[in-house]
Amino acid sequence: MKVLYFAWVRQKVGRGEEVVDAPSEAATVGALAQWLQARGGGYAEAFADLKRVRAAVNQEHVGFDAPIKAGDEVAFFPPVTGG
Amino acid sequence: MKVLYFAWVRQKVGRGEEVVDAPSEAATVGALAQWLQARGGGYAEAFADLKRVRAAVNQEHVGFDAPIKAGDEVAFFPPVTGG
Amino acid sequence: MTVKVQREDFDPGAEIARLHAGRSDIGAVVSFVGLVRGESHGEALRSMTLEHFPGMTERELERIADEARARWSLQGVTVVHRIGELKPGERIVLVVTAAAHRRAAFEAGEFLMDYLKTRAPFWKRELRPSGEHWVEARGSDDEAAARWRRD
Amino acid sequence: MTVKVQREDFDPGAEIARLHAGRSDIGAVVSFVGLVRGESHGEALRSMTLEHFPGMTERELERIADEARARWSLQGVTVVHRIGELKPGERIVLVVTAAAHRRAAFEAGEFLMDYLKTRAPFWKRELRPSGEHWVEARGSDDEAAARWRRD
Repeated sequence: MKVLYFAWVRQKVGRGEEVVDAPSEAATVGALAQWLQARGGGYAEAFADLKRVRAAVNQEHVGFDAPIKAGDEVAFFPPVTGG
Repeated sequence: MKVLYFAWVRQKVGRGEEVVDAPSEAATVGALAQWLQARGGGYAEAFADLKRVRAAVNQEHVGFDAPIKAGDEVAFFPPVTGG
Repeated sequence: MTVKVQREDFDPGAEIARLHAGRSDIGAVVSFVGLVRGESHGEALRSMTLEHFPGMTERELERIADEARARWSLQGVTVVHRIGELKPGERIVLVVTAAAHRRAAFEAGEFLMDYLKTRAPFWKRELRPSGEHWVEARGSDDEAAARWRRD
Repeated sequence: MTVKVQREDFDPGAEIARLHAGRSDIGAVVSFVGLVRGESHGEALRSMTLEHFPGMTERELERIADEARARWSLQGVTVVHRIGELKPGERIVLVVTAAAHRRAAFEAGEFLMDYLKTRAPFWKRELRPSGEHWVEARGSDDEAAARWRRD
């Protein structure tokens, strides 16, 4: 599964994208975020407060209860601030 | 007293401006309009329906009950349609 | 604040840039351009002629712009209105508002247009195949202006 | 409909003209230009860097523009958003809407900006004397977008 990070989530994690081999229990966006958080280090920092993180699956905004499956592209980022 | 006419009021009256010697009873915009209307011809046409006519005194929008005095500049015109 | 009544065309991009050039306190510039449409009452429009009340027009536009500046925190207001004969597709009117934040710029721009449509002494005459016709004031413009009335 | 995400500056006047040039069915063109302000949190801003999510950004802007076209009768929509490093006073974003009548053009323009601010995946990082700071999302932007929500 491909995971993308943007803005300060990217900075804390220390990379912009990676391919992860998440366990099958990580079947939602929220479960994946918790699994990443448990990796510790920058991941623990980036996902310390999930209320501050937003997500997209395959380039569509989703909530943390959204299901994910192998082959999906999941992105984590702060609330957007363009315009 | 100087009187100005615009748009179809001007076309019906047949002139854009004139100096009139209105009687002292014509002490409001509405009374002046009725006095002009009584002149007949194009004036009668222009002021036939006073609900369709608007007025300004000294370049300020006013109602027909506005008082006028010697030296004022009174303008009559249809509702505005710019923009 | 700039108010102009003129026969010549205007340049929206230049007027937008003029309001914020060299400044860094402006976050939002909203512009409105009004154009002559090519159809009216089911007929092709040949041309539109704008008549105005010289002197009062400028004063009224300045009053309208002052009113907008009293209601919103604006860093610039430009109003340009053309007079004379215009063809379909030509620009008629430009309103530009500059503010720190977008809501003020949008609201003030819409307010200026609503007030201009009901208070500024301009009159439009259309030339169509059936003849010359003075444009009638629209009730919807009065309603639009009434939205901004404060009790 | 035109959606562009680019490093280069854009020309608001050219984009406004492009929407109505050669047409006579458009009566109103509204544009919004967003600019970098020179102060933030009481400090002078040195620069602002815009990061985005390539691919999703364009798709999201197109979805937002489609939503505007579904709600209002529009004859044209242009959205241009810059990325990269910008200095105070520089243009960030342009939204242009064209319609037969002014109300649709104004409302759609304001809707597009409110939705863009809360849905389009852009993030701003400010460089100020105290260091680098990611801009925090503002509750007022969520409220502005919520105004347009339909039940």
